[in-house]
Amino acid sequence: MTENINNLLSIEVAGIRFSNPVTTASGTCGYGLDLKELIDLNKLGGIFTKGLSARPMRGNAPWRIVETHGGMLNAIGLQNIGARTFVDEKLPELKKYTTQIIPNVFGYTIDEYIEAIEILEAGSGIAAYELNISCPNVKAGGESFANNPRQAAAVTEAVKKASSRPVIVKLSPNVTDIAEVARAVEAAGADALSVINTAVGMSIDIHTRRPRLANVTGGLSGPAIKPIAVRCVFQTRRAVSIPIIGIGGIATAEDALEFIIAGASVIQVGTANFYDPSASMKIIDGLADYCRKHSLENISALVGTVQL
Amino acid sequence: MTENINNLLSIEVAGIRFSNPVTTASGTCGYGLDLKELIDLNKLGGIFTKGLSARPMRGNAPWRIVETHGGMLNAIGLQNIGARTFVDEKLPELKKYTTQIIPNVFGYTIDEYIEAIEILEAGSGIAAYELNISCPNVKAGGESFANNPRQAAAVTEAVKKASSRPVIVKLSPNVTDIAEVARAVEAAGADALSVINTAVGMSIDIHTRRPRLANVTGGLSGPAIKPIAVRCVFQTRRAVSIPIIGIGGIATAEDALEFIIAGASVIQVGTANFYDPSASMKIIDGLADYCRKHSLENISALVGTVQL
Amino acid sequence: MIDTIATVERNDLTHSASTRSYGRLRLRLQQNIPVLPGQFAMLKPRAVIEPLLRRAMAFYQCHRRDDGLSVEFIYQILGRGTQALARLERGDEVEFLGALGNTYDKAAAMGSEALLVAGGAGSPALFMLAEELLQMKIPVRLFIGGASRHDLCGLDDFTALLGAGNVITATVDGTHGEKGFVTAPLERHLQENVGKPLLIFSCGPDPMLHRVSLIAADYKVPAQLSLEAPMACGFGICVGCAVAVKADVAEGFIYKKVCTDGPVFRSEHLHW
Amino acid sequence: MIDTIATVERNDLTHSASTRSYGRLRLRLQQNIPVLPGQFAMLKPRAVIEPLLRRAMAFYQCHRRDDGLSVEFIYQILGRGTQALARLERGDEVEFLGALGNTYDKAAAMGSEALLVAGGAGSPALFMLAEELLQMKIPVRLFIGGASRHDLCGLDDFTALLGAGNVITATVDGTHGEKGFVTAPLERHLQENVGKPLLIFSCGPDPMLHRVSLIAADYKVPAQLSLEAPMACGFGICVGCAVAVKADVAEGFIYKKVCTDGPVFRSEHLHW
Ligand SMILES: Cc1cc2nc3c(=O)[nH]c(=O)nc-3n(C[C@H](O)[C@H](O)[C@H](O)COP(=O)(O)OP(=O)(O)OC[C@H]3O[C@@H](n4cnc5c(N)ncnc54)[C@H](O)[C@@H]3O)c2cc1C
Ligand SMILES: Cc1cc2nc3c(=O)[nH]c(=O)nc-3n(C[C@H](O)[C@H](O)[C@H](O)COP(=O)(O)OP(=O)(O)OC[C@H]3O[C@@H](n4cnc5c(N)ncnc54)[C@H](O)[C@@H]3O)c2cc1C
Ligand SMILES: Cc1cc2nc3c(=O)[nH]c(=O)nc-3n(C[C@H](O)[C@H](O)[C@H](O)COP(=O)(O)O)c2cc1C
Ligand SMILES: Cc1cc2nc3c(=O)[nH]c(=O)nc-3n(C[C@H](O)[C@H](O)[C@H](O)COP(=O)(O)O)c2cc1C
Ligand code: FES
Ligand code: FES
Repeated sequence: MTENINNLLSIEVAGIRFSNPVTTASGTCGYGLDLKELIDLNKLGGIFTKGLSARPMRGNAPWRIVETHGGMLNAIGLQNIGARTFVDEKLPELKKYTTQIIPNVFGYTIDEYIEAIEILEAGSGIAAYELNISCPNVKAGGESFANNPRQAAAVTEAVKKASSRPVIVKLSPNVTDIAEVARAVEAAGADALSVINTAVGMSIDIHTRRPRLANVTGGLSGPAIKPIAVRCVFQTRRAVSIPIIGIGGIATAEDALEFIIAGASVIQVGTANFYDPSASMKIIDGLADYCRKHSLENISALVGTVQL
Repeated sequence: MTENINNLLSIEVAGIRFSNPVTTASGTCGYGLDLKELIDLNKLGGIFTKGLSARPMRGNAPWRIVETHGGMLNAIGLQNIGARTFVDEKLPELKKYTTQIIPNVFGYTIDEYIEAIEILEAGSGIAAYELNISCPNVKAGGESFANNPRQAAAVTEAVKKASSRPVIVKLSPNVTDIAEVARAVEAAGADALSVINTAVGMSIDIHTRRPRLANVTGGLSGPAIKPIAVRCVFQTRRAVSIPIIGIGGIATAEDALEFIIAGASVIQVGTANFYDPSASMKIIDGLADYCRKHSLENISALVGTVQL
Repeated sequence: MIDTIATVERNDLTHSASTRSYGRLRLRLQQNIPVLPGQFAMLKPRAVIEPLLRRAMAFYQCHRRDDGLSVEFIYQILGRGTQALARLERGDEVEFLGALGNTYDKAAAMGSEALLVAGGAGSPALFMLAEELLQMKIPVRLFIGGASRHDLCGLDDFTALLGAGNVITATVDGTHGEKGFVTAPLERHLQENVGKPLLIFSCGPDPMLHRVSLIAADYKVPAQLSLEAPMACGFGICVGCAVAVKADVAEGFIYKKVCTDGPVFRSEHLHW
Repeated sequence: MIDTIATVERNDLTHSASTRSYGRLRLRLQQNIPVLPGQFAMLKPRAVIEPLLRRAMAFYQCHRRDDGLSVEFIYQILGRGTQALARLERGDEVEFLGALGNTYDKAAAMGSEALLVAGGAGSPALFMLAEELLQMKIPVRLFIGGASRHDLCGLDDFTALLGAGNVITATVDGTHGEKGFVTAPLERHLQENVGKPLLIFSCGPDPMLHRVSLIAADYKVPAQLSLEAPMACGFGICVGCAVAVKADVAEGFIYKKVCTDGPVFRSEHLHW
């Protein structure tokens, strides 16, 4: 059965062989291990870790999350244990699993990205890196790399030089023209794109008249943003030729199929892990059922097949 | 009682005196009259009509709408009866009501905007114009005016010259920096800003593998986009000094208050009119209750009072 | 048209793992509003936050009472909206907007035999029409089809009303009546009655309605079709429910609203 | 920790227009999982699409059965999540994730009098603790407060367990016990028992917990506080439930997770 599922769902992206297209999104599965009691990590296609920086980060003051209709706002502030501790303490156990491990990496300057990558290069059992150039929670004292094609290309190029592994660049929906950013990043050497990160949002407590998030604004995620994410995947698919990893409100196999048909080769489950920890497992089974029902030999035959 | 409500809620924006800050959003109340069987139009602060062009438009092929989690996508294609027919057939009955009538106007070229405005100038009983420079449904063969500060300013300036009435410019959330567009439009002479129009989204039927909307992409509206809209109002409030009209997922008085505290002087109820036609009436009563509870002499004291 | 809160009198489900499931919902209204055949209401359980939009449901039957009105609907349990309807229990509250839309032109059937053509969840929209046509002494024959016998909504009520002899059934799986589409027996009937005055009233899935319109045209029989479209509001303000209708313009058609200009349209007016 | 579907055995509501409303929910689990005092579960009615996130609820009582486990919760009906819980009926299914979080350090109470300080919907988190402290022969005194007598959650059960003499109540409106905050009688008790070995266990709204921590510090009495925080996951993966805890770093504190490092923290460790 699992054998069978692998034949149907196994897919290669940027030289990485995923047993299936279902992975967990950065920041929604910790460092991967926190989910091991609830799901079979070996059944998962891959794990994108919580964002890692060269040095540990404390994160934002509470409140960090607010639920909204169909989603949630978060302003965690990229709290993380740092790349070094990840390599020393988490990676050894993580790599015992057959799933693909992809650290999500960020920095406030290109040098900080390089620093983090260099630390991670020392670790083994890492399939690739995902660059968070778009996390809207970070008060970087300026626009994020993701909002400016030139900056996005610059960080991509620098990281590619420093990395022996494939580099996946994660795009932001908070831009006028995501296709332009995608093309710039592809030209800079990105091996794949993750689409999308959260949309910038805000919530105010009408009784205290204060923002519900200590950080004032936060990132909107969950089913509410799915139509925006599907549109971004569709637009990006038509703009570049490198593979796309689809993200945004995916909670069911139907959701995942929508992204794959729109142009995603792999998908990430994010917010759904919080309210339905086994969502990723159900999605894997659902994708296999769809392949059988439509007698597809492999899910890759479905990627980007949207009919206009 | 109504007397009392007016004292609490009456507010002036761009020289227009609204009996209360609650209005209905363009495209979600037809030409205003369709709601008269269900709500008291005289109790409404104002009505923003379906988008009007110089000449009638047929609109997009079906399907034009798709429900999503917490919202809906629409690609109506701006079907409308044309400015002339509006003035001749709708305005005479509309202006019998005490509510403020604000036609929403659009075009594919600056000249088309001017044409429509000139036709409307002939009509009486119009309080102001709202320019839809951001409707994401229109295949204008290029980026919409709203996505480019220079273009947004150009159409604003041209319409101001042609108009004897206040001009409200409606901004799009589909931009990297909404504050930049807001400043450009203010500099061009806009009397107020409407924030926000819909976010561009897409939905695919996984069985037919076709986009659910004949237009492929459409505009996302409803509670799902509320956090994005509140953020846009907050950012715009800090960027300009002209008044802001808040829009995006407002369905309850609590929602409306969130926008007012974020910086909106007036709010528009859109998608909620579809699934709760009396939402605007409930919101008016809810705002009055809030003013009494917090002993505010007038709602205007609440505008932009968010505490950071 | 009123926007009110109705109370559930009963909600009977015909669940089945293998076949499609249906629910029959009876609501109690305080107001005794007029309801015409072919009209519909927008419904949503009051406690439900999601999905947001109400669902359009054709009136199946109306029972007038001194102190109000009982209205019945038959719904196919498909997605989130009808799944929410399926969870309703006696006493629950339902947001009700209605009665919406136009009605059939019954007068046009005077002196003809009325042929009602129903497909799947479309048959409820024809029951009150059948009742009123009979009251007008107009002979009524029902052609009702579905995937299987479980999908012949309201078959028992129709049979009781019209008599078994006037109810022709067809199912794709052959579990009831003739095997295949209901348009087959319809076409045979038209062949056998060429020249006789006939009028078609039909409601069902788009492909069936299209087929009916083609057959009606072939045999020069007028047809009134009750259409469906995705609806956000149901009363004319969203312009989402467009249907192409022939018009004397360059393109040859304009878009009308299924909710207010319809749901009933004359077959010959539609631009397929 | 298990993620399973529990069945509603009963859900009793104490509704009232004037005061706050509460629900008492009993769920049946097939698995006989361990549950420690202070631990919580993440709950959501299975049929509910919106709100998305499960709600954290402290275990109030556990009843072991040969073929499973019955667990009880008391919830204040506040927003959309608890309103959805309030609609649950016997036999309905509930998404259940638990048992989550750490527990109180009961051993630390050996040889001391245990002072339980409960506020509003915080009291349920202290009931199983009271039971186990008594089993350990540790004297237990409960200080329970709320806005009105309706807000003294589980008062009857606590009184039956501890005896009326060991239950001190305080209400803001004076409808039960002393008028005012429960921290007043607590402080008097500490004054009257200076020098005696005491240990505080407390759960309630943040302002109350802060006040308790200050009083505890003044009288040099150790305190264990069960905290709340907005939670998306409840099991450590979202890092949304941060609480500042003193640490030997430049800023003097780091953020810990209420869901996995807590919900119980030692008062002296918290960085208010
Ligand atoms: C005037 C009118 C009268 C109607 N009367 C009845 C009735 O008497 N009984 C009944 O069961 N239904 C009736 N419907 C259909 C009903 O309103 C819903 O559209 C249908 O029940 C699907 O809703 P859902 O929530 O179950 O599914 P959704 O979750 O809304 O959708 C489930 C699937 O069905 C598709 N779908 C949704 N709406 C339509 C549509 N209008 N046409 C084709 N596909 C669609 C969606 O794309 C999706 O794939 C009527 C519709 C109209 C416009
Ligand atoms: C470990 C833990 C144990 C808990 N145990 C219980 C319990 O036994 N009984 C009980 O009734 N509740 C308990 N809660 C609180 C519960 O989880 C919900 O947060 C609360 O019921 C509000 O949910 P809601 O859906 O009713 O309101 P929502 O719709 O989520 O929110 C309603 C209002 O309450 C505010 N709010 C939401 N969550 C919190 C919070 N954590 N702190 C302060 N304000 C908040 C929101 O900002 C909003 O203004 C516990 C929470 C935690 C973290
Ligand atoms: C609580 C939380 C924390 C997140 N942290 C990160 C992060 O550290 N790095 C990153 O690139 N994306 C982060 N994201 C974004 C997600 O990876 C994902 O792109 C986004 O949530 C949209 O997917 P979803 O709707 O399925 O959650 C975070 C999202 C959430 C909800
Ligand atoms: C069906 C539909 C049609 C719309 N038509 C217009 C329009 O013609 N002109 C315009 O400026 N905005 C139009 N809008 C956008 C709304 O005015 C509003 O900005 C948007 O829907 C967000 O508000 P809401 O979430 O309350 O609906 C339309 C929205 C919907 C849902
Ligand atoms: S459904 Fe809204 S106009 Fe027809
Ligand atoms: S609630 Fe998610 S980490 Fe604590």
